[in-house]
Amino acid sequence: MSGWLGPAEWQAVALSLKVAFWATLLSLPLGVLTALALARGRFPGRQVLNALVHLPLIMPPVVTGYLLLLTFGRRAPVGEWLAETFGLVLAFRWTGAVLAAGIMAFPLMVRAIRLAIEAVDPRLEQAAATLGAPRAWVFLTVTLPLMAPGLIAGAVLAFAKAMGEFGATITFVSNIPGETRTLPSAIYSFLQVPGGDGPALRLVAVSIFVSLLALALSELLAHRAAKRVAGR
Amino acid sequence: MSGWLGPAEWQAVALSLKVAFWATLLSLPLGVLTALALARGRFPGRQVLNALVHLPLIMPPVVTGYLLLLTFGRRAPVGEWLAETFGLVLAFRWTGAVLAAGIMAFPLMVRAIRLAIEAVDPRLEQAAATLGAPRAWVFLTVTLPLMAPGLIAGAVLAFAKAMGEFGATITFVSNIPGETRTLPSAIYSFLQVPGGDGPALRLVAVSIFVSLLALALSELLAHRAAKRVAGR
Amino acid sequence: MSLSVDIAHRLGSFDLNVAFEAPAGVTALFGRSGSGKTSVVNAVAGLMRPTSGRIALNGDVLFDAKTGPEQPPHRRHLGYVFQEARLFPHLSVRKNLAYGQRFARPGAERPDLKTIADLLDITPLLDRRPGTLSGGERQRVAIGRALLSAPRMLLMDEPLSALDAARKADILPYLEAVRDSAGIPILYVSHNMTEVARLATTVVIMDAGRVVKAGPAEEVLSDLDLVPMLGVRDAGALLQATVLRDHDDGMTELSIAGGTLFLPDMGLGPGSRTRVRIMAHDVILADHRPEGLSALNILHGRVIALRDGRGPGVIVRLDCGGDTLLARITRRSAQALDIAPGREVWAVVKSVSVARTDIGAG
Amino acid sequence: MSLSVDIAHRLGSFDLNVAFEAPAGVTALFGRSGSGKTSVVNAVAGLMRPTSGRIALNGDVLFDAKTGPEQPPHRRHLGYVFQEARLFPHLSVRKNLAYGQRFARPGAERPDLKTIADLLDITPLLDRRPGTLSGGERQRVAIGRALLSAPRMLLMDEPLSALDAARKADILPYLEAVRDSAGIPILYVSHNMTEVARLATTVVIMDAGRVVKAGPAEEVLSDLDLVPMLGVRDAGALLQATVLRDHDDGMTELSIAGGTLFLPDMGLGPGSRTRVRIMAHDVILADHRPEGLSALNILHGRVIALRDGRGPGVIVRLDCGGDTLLARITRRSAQALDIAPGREVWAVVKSVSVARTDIGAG
Amino acid sequence: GKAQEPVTVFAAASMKTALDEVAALWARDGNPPVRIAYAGSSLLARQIDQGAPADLFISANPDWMDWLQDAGMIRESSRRTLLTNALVLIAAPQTIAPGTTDGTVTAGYDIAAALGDGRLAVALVEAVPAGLYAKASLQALEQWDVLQPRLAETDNVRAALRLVASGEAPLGIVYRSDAIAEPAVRVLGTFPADSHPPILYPAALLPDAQAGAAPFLDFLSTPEAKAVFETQGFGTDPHP
Ligand SMILES: Nc1ncnc2c1ncn2[C@@H]1O[C@H](COP(=O)(O)OP(=O)(O)OP(=O)(O)O)[C@@H](O)[C@H]1O
Ligand SMILES: Nc1ncnc2c1ncn2[C@@H]1O[C@H](COP(=O)(O)OP(=O)(O)OP(=O)(O)O)[C@@H](O)[C@H]1O
Ligand SMILES: [Mg+2]
Ligand SMILES: [Mg+2]
Repeated sequence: MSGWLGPAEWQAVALSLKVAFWATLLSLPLGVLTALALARGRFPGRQVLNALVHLPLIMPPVVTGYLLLLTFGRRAPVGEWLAETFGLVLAFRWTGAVLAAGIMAFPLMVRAIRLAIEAVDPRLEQAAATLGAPRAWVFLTVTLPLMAPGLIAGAVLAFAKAMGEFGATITFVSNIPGETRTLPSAIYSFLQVPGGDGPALRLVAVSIFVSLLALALSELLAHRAAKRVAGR
Repeated sequence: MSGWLGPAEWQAVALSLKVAFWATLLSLPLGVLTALALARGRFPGRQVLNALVHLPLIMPPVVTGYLLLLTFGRRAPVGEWLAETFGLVLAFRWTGAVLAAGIMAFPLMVRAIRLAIEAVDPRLEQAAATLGAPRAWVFLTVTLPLMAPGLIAGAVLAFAKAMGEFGATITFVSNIPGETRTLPSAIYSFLQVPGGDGPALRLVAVSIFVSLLALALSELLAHRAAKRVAGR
Repeated sequence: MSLSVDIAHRLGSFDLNVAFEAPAGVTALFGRSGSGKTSVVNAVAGLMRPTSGRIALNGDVLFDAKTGPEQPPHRRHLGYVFQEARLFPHLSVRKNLAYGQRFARPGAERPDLKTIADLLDITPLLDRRPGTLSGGERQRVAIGRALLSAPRMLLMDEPLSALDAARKADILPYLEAVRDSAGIPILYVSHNMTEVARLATTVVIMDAGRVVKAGPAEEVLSDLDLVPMLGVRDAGALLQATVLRDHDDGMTELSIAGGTLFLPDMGLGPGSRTRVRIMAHDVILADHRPEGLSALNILHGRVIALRDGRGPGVIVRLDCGGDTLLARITRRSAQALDIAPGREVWAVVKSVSVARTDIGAG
Repeated sequence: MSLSVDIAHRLGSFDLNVAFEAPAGVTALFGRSGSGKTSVVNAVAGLMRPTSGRIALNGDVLFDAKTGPEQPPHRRHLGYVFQEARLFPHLSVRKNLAYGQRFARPGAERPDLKTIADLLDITPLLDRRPGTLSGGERQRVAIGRALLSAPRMLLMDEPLSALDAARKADILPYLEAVRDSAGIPILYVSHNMTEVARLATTVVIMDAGRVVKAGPAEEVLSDLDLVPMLGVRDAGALLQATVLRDHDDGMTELSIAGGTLFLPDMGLGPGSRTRVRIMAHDVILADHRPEGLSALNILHGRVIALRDGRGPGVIVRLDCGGDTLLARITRRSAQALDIAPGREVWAVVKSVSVARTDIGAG
Repeated sequence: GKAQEPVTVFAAASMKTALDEVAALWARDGNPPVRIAYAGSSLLARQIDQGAPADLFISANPDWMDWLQDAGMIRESSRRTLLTNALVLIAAPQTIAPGTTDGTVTAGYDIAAALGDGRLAVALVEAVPAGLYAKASLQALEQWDVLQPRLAETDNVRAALRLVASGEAPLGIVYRSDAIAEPAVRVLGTFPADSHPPILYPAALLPDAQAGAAPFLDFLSTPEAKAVFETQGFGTDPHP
């Protein structure tokens, strides 16, 4: 199989996996918080937050990427601040690809988690409270486990989206081999030249294979979680 | 405001609305069926169906669009058959844009609906059955209303995605003014040329405005549905 | 009209293995918590598929593990009142009640929604959603919903446990009417012996997934062997009685095998047959016919058997002209009165202690 | 140790407006379905915020509409047994039981999980998930969970309604022990007068969102005005008694104001004070002291009042050496015995009719 | 049945500004309006291969036109080179870089030094025409090896231009036509025409093009149209 894909392609596969993994993992807690705020919060900016979360879904990816560039680029205030304060550079780095993929996947993740939160029976949380559990503990031991199916669904949607994200990523972090040249960028390159269809389709196959593996894993986890939630 | 966008841009806005509307509407019943099969079905091809549904999320949109072209194009067997049997031409028509947008939005829709189905208490469906209701009636009068919040979430995700879909659409139906030049395609065209950023951003604003309107509407509906489902 | 159940099933470590016949009338499933009552009802309703066995209603096979596919729940037309109400949260109370009406079997007698709602005292709730109802209100709506689906049989899993005495007293006569007039058999799960005694024509006692005893209510409930299982408090006898006449002061005179009984007016005409339940602890024994007591009912009988209970009590089984009567007295009294098999005694039964809810038409 | 509740709230068209004091011991909330009992308990637990009023436990203000933020539910440390069990479906029975343990107040006496599980007969279920439990099993786990959180007060909303008599008989003494030893007040919602009479030190009768009557159990339960509300079947009197001695045959001799009573052994030492409940329908009146009866308890008293009931019955209120006793007899008997205020009568009480579950320590 | 439809032109996206203006001229002269679908040349070529309802194809590079020609999907006789372009080195406003001599980027001009620690924005060097040309030029100027690890490749020229305009990349290589239209960037110099394959924009009619398509194609070569193209930075003489 190593002959089937060149080393540059394997590099792209590995990078895409790394990016999708971190994008999913890092956005999960934030996704849960956001979904929680949207599902349960009663603060004035709720609708604005909701709109904001959905923006990456609505806007063309290129625009999202460009906005990221204008915000987190080296010359951009936030980007500069991050670089100076934390030494965190995003533009042209794989970390930036993580950011781009995470942001593009965010609406999908939040929606799934929010649905799951809304399906949690608040009477169980009340019961936990009467037993003396503070809100955070109730959330960790009752709400979170009960919304596990949605959490898993959200994570797998985000992972798949992150594996496939192209527009925002290439716009924000460009296409630097080994650093930001993800699978979709590689596929795009092949598709641009006559005769590149073959290698492109090989990479598509790899991408599908990896994502379906993640999918199958998530189904397994979701099945167990659903059984738990049903109390069996 | 009519001075703010030219007639060609208004045309793109109208077309995108039309495409997103039909894509959402037509894929809803299929989305419900698919979600139902995935959530409740116990047939051998279940995992394959699940994988298939997720494909558009995993594959680069361009690849999806290209596959659509290879399947439903004028030269393609299915495309030819559809054209001859039903007079239905998809490639390079707005109907094809509906198909592309619908397919790209499908995984998001199915996931949301599936989560909602899984949250429906089967004991209520059992209760309906003991009252003499056949399965289809139980589904219509118990399952469907109880999963309304997920249905709405699925629809709004699909609509937003359909409004924003670009890669698969331009690949499958190209970017023909008045026929297949949707808002994202128009935005793309502007973004490809220097000085096009202004008009592009205006179109992005319109796109965001329309989608947020749909979002706000859906929140209202979902709120009501959630209240109903909670029995209040 | 008869349900025949003979099933086996395994739930985790719990083994269900029951066989019984539920003839016309009310069959009470009685047993401690976790003995498998709900599981049996679920199997009858088609919500649980037993591993083996057969369930038939009037010869119509609902399920047979041997001969293939069972009838799906919705074709069985059994009105099931669940242990938890299971109302449809998104529908108003009215729509919940009406849900099964459209599927009523053609030709079935269809009760009227308004009548049932009035009976259950839920008319003011009709436009509310279940989420705002109190526990007892929910349970009443669930009963109404099952009744209105015009079922072939009613399955009731502790339907009245969330209800106060007054509400029970309103609903029980209606269930009796259903049992008697509509000829709809009822499978009735309850922990409440008063309810069981009043309604049940047949009693099935379950323990740990097995049927311990099944048969006509009179027989099962006055079985001394079952006293420990039923609970001493609930020991008693069921007697067949015929109404002789209604008196002006609101009393009804009944004839039983061993004499006459006076009970509060039951609204039955002379000649009607009925059943009365006399709890063992409501019977006082005397060695002579006592006078000057407020108790109107004094029966003459002969001691058949004695059985020691836990504690200082004994249960005395009497024969009163053919009927069986149970009396629960202290061992001290038994010695004082020299109670032994063969002894002739008078049984004092306070007429009012045969309470309204303990009188059931038989 | 005392809970003071004075709240008003509106739920749709339902108006809740109650004020009562729940002193140490068990306060029973008694009322028909929909009278607002669960709403009151929810307010006490902090799950419902009343529009106005004040709730305080031992001077600790849980809620005061005037003075700002109420205590959140988890700070109140009230063990709530819900009308529906509300177990955590994703946790094993063991983890459900243990859930509140870690939040027990420092210094609180913590019951042991094993002890409680054994008491409730749920030890074999510890590793199961709630989804597989029967209705009664669920309810028992819910009781255990609340007990194990070592609460300052117990709120129990019909905790035993899904349980059979035997299970009830196991759990009630434990609740009594909690009441008496741990000094934990209990707010207890029940439709079951037997439970209420046994446990309650204070009774609050509710109707349509209002408190109809509240006070010490003896007083409220023997109030003739409340007979129609409590249900004739449940009328009765609570008497304070002192144990005189335990006899060899398993009987305990008690002294009450009006004489002596013999009851089945209660396992209390001589000198202990206790409460006995005598149901109105368990009392027979006689115009002379009857002889040769199996009933051991015959008290002498004087008629204070008569009240006609629905139907052919009357309730007679007697004064027995200072204690109040209720008797329910037929009008016919009342006439035959010439019952009228001032008349001296003998009250026959079957010792065993003062049943085990009707004896409570007071 | 496409007789009643307007003439449809498939054109490379980078030509939008100029071509829209020319089409407006054409329509103003009383001709039936044409509709122009813009996308990447590779995509348009594939779509034509799949039977897209286009009458005229204008590609941003000859490769895809050759590919279509090999497939027999264009009228060979109608094929012509419409426009040319040049490759320029651009700088962000804040970039401090030495000027080039005569406005030409030569082998002696040290792009790497001018970059500082920044990156050089180019279109995908293995895929997008502008990137392919840039690679060829850099190789010809013998700076490729130094610069290759310092590239910031983008999916199209316009994105490379945007990187420079926003200052994210200090320097970039784009078409002259792009640089001219973006006031935020400064042209440092043009790459020698012989450092890369000629940058040509071929056009051709499709086999079953409508009758109205040929006149429009011809119109694109009129002085009127050429003037528009030239203001946009394109060359109109394919054989200089
Ligand atoms: N949101 C609401 N709108 C209107 N009425 C309501 C609402 N919530 C509760 N109620 C009514 O308030 C009354 C009191 O309810 P609650 O649950 O306190 O009764 P309860 O005494 O506990 O009854 P049960 O014994 O049946 O459990 C009920 O009649 C109920 O219908
Ligand atoms: N999946 C399972 N695994 C193990 N045991 C189970 C399972 N499902 C049910 N049981 C057990 O089967 C027994 C019978 O349950 P069932 O609900 O029929 O009891 P029940 O007689 O209705 O009790 P209750 O009066 O408490 O409602 C219970 O002990 C229960 O724990
Ligand atoms: Mg049960
Ligand atoms: Mg209640």
